[in-house]
Amino acid sequence: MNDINLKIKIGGLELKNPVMVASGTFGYGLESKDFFDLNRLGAIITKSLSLKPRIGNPPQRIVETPSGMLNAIGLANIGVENFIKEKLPELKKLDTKIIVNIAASSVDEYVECVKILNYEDIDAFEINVSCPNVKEGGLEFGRDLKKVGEITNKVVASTNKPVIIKLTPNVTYISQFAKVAKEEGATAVSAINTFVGMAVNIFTRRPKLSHNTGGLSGPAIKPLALAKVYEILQNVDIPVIGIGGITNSEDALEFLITGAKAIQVGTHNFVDPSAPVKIIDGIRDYLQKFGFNDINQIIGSLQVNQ
Amino acid sequence: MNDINLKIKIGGLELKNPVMVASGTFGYGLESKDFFDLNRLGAIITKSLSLKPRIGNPPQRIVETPSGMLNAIGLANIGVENFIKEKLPELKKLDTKIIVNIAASSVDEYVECVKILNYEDIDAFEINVSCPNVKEGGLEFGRDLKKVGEITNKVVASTNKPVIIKLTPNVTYISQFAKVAKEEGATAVSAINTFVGMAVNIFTRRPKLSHNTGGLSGPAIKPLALAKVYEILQNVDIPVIGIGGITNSEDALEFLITGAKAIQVGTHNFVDPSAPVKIIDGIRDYLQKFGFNDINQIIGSLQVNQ
Amino acid sequence: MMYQTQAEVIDKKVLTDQIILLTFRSKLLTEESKPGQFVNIRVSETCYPYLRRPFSYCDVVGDTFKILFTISGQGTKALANANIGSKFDIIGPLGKGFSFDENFDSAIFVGGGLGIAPFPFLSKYISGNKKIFTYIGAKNKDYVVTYGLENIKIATDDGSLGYKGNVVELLKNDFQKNLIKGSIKVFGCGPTPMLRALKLFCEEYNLNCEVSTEAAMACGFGICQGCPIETFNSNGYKLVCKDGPVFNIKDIIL
Amino acid sequence: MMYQTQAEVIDKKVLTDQIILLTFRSKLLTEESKPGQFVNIRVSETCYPYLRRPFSYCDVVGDTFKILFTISGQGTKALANANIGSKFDIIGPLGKGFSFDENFDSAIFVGGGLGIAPFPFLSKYISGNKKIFTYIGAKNKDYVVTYGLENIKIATDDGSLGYKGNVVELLKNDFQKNLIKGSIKVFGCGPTPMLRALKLFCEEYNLNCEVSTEAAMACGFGICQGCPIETFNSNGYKLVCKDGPVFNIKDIIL
Ligand SMILES: Cc1cc2nc3c(=O)[nH]c(=O)nc-3n(C[C@H](O)[C@H](O)[C@H](O)COP(=O)(O)OP(=O)(O)OC[C@H]3O[C@@H](n4cnc5c(N)ncnc54)[C@H](O)[C@@H]3O)c2cc1C
Ligand SMILES: Cc1cc2nc3c(=O)[nH]c(=O)nc-3n(C[C@H](O)[C@H](O)[C@H](O)COP(=O)(O)OP(=O)(O)OC[C@H]3O[C@@H](n4cnc5c(N)ncnc54)[C@H](O)[C@@H]3O)c2cc1C
Ligand SMILES: Cc1cc2nc3c(=O)[nH]c(=O)nc-3n(C[C@H](O)[C@H](O)[C@H](O)COP(=O)(O)O)c2cc1C
Ligand SMILES: Cc1cc2nc3c(=O)[nH]c(=O)nc-3n(C[C@H](O)[C@H](O)[C@H](O)COP(=O)(O)O)c2cc1C
Ligand code: FES
Ligand code: FES
Repeated sequence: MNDINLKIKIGGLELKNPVMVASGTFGYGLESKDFFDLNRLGAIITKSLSLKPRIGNPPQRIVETPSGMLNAIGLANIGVENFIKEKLPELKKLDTKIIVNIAASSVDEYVECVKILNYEDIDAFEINVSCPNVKEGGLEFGRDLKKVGEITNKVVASTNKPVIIKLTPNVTYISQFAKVAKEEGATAVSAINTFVGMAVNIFTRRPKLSHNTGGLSGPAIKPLALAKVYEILQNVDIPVIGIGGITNSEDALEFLITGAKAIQVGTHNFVDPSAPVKIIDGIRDYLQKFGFNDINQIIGSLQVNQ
Repeated sequence: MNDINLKIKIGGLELKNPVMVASGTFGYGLESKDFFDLNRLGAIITKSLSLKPRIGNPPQRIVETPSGMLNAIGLANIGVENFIKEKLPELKKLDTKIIVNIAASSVDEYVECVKILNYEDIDAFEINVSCPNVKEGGLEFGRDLKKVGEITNKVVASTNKPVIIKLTPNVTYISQFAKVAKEEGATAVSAINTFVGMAVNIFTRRPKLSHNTGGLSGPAIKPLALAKVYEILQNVDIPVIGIGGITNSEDALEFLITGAKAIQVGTHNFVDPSAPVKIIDGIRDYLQKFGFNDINQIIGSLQVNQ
Repeated sequence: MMYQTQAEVIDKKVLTDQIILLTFRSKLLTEESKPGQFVNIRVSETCYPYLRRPFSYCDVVGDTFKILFTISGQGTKALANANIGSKFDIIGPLGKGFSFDENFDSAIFVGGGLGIAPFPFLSKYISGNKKIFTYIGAKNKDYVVTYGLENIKIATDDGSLGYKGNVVELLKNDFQKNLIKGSIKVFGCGPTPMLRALKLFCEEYNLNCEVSTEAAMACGFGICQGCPIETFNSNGYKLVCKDGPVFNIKDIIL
Repeated sequence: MMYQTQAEVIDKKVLTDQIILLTFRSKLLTEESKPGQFVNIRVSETCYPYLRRPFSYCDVVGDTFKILFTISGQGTKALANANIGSKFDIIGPLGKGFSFDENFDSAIFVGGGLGIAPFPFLSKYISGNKKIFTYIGAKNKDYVVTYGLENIKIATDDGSLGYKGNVVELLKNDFQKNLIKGSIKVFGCGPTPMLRALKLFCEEYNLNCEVSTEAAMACGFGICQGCPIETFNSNGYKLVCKDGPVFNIKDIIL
């Protein structure tokens, strides 16, 4: 077992394995410590942080849908400063990579957040240009090639740490956004954030979410997320972190085989808090069973049909 | 019961109720006759027809996914001429509207198909500019505002029958496409066709579909489809036919309340062939229970949250 | 400490057509549990229904605990169909329970419908020399559950059992008649309209009151931010799953 | 005529750890059924698993029919967990069955694994004066099912039962020894590699052969175009669900 290598590299960022936990689905990183040894994770991505604390949207923020859920949390978060004071000291003690996810409503706000965090002991930034649940920034940025380019450019210019751009799937050609991110110096892209969705209460005849629309996540979107990752990899030479509906090692392997360097577990952390470690174990078992000794042998090994 | 009006109008097209069956999920219209009285349907939409017969994609064409399915049929169909000879005579005997769906790989091919069918006894055209599973035309058209405008313009110019443009959800802003369709004279838009998706066999390390990617349909996409319908109605004043993941009358009512004039049942015809009539009955029961006597009282009655 | 564990169904009682009392065995889920806390149950191994379903501890006896629920959708249907001996993946104990540092002579339980669920367990924590008064409200007599409760007064909307009207009115009537004496603490659980009425009542009589609240939940332990409740004393929202589900009725905006 | 109807599970037999024989009662689904046809079962009322699952008629007795299956995923798991008395929404009879207008003295059944499923029903249609020779292939002895069959020869990959090797080799050996005489018709069902070998074998000996094929299916009755099979004599594809699942082995490209 031990001679199977699970280490992967995303630019200069080396992870002990390709399994991360997705922003907004793992709190600030410590809440799940009762369920498994957090040191086993490839990386922890924090909830999106903004410059100032945000209270988020009023209830109702979540709705279950067939094999998925809609959320409109509205980026409720404690803000960068409180994060540094209250959460980071404990996080740093972990033997895993800490990636801080940043959300903002202006280009300057992204840069300011990054500058504040720059000298902290964190491993990379993930830049959320794709939250569908806030009025300013968020999805509007993520659907605008120029804005994504500008944000990437400015953020990359203001830090030496790896910068990962988290893309929205709510665009015609996601690969164009990955291309811009690459051109402006991003280390990698995360694909994908949630899909815009909606649910209506037929008795009150109102949208179920206070925000009217929300973001769809969970197993329902797995085939869509995989197609987005595939589209990027067919068109752009940049490391991709695959996200969307991953619940078990088979799901994770679909993304890795397609070419994602790493994956993130999102919504399934709510359903099975120990899923990330089960996935790590399942990937190792698969490699062993099929005679591989290095995860990198299967990453991108997909043979497409003619 | 009988004094509840279910009739709706889409431009000049009057349907006895708002429940249609979606293209490609009901064969050529007669195959389900063993399961229920086809005359009860609001309308039947045929499988997409092209000028010449198409054999479609090799197996495997379908894959089940969580609460949905991927298909890459590749527009297998008998062609317009055979349809007129072999299928239309029987279809005409039904007391329901017959809407012929057309797919093509060039603007001219659309027009030619429409011209051939123009003098037949059919009630409207639905123009498929959104099939993700063919190499030419299809999705490429549907993602290009100019092309959608051109196709709409030319098709509308070549017939007096109502023209419904069936839109793809695989675009950044679907409402822009609905706007163009309206400007070029379409009677209505159908929203939506399938979402591009993919599934990988982790043992053969090949895409499960021979076409590599396919279109996702079924309950999984219902929240996404509803958000697309909502986006169009927020931005464009055109009748919308709602499609995507509708399995029962509650689902149908979500679309109608949001503002769709009618709905189509797609994938669920495979799972429950009698679903369309159950939906019609369920809508009537709902109206009765809540004291409405006309379906048009609830269409578009959604109160959005602030 | 929270645990994610498999717990076995060891008993199932169908109280009325739609109301079920399920008993599970699990040392981990019972040892540290307190009244007002809840468990989050994975009702299906598949991805439909996908999210866990939260249920209050209704009662805890040794290493077994009970939940009381009504069949409202696919999740509760799956639970209702559970066979004795089957196992479920359950997380608990979750949330903050009722507080017990209070000085009171009489406890009043006010439960709307299945809102009585946390009270059987709670009553065991109210020491012997204190009095418990239980007020139950329900749509009609078929929805009245009295499992594990004593000294009960009932109100039904249609008058099919007990007082005809809502449960807070009934309580108020008794108060006006001065039936409950000494220092009092109220414990409430039920639908929002009932909690609103209860809040006004407690303000009027200046009573200390804790209520157990509900919200749509995804995780149940504070990682999704999905379950906000508006409060007076915080800047913004608290989380029902982590800061609650029990709150002082004064603090929350209903 | 096809029917969509509720059919009740009236018997369940666990043949081996993973192999189940379920019996349903339904007049509509049995009256017009023929060997080689299949039913399409809604295994769950929810939307996971979502699509129906197709199964061959394994046997029909009066108004009851049996299906024989192995647990391979969520769908067959749900069926395997069915209780006697529970009901499923089933569509049938579907597809074209085996043809019977042939002149032959001996029928040879060749089944790979669960591929024997249609043969018990088929054997009843082969009139008494004809001989039936049954050849069963399986991974190992735990996968050998002989329900409803007679005059059986077995091949297992690991030799744990019968001949060690594949079932078509075994059949060929017997042919070379001239064990089967007169005019012959072969009926096959099993995984694609077995059907390929069978095709070569039938070509070599110039034998008439019908096989039951499989494809991923969504509808099962010809409205989705999801189940193509490549054929020689048609321009393009035929549909397994409607034009098949039984084809003359000569006609299909495997
Ligand atoms: C902390 C907490 C403790 C609870 N304790 C109990 C209990 O002891 N007994 C009990 O019967 N129920 C309890 N509930 C409610 C219980 O979780 C829901 O009844 C259950 O999730 C319904 O699941 P379902 O799949 O059967 O129904 P669904 O199909 O999910 O829903 C059916 C109906 O219930 C509504 N609903 C779903 N979830 C909630 C929710 N969390 N709050 C309010 N409405 C909801 C839906 O909108 C829908 O109208 C509790 C909820 C919380 C948050
Ligand atoms: C006409 C027809 C008749 C059939 N008769 C029988 C029968 O009598 N007994 C029996 O055991 N099985 C039969 N099958 C196959 C049966 O339908 C599948 O075993 C079943 O659908 C698996 O469902 P599942 O949810 O348990 O597994 P899934 O999770 O759906 O699949 C498990 C595995 O089986 C594969 N698979 C799924 N569906 C098919 C399929 N249609 N063909 C081939 N592989 C598939 C999947 O790719 C996966 O690897 C028949 C299939 C057809 C088309
Ligand atoms: C409740 C919830 C909150 C989320 N919050 C954030 C967030 O703050 N920042 C972010 O970049 N993504 C956020 N996401 C998106 C996830 O990180 C992930 O991209 C998405 O859910 C798809 O993955 P999944 O299907 O595995 O959940 C959130 C998702 C959910 C469900
Ligand atoms: C197997 C299959 C075949 C389809 N073929 C067509 C087609 O030929 N033309 C078309 O316009 N849409 C086609 N569609 C799309 C459906 O009409 C519908 O827009 C889509 O499936 C979403 O609705 P649903 O979720 O209810 O299935 C097809 C869908 C499926 C599942
Ligand atoms: S339910 Fe996730 S934070 Fe409360
Ligand atoms: S399974 Fe739908 S056409 Fe065959």
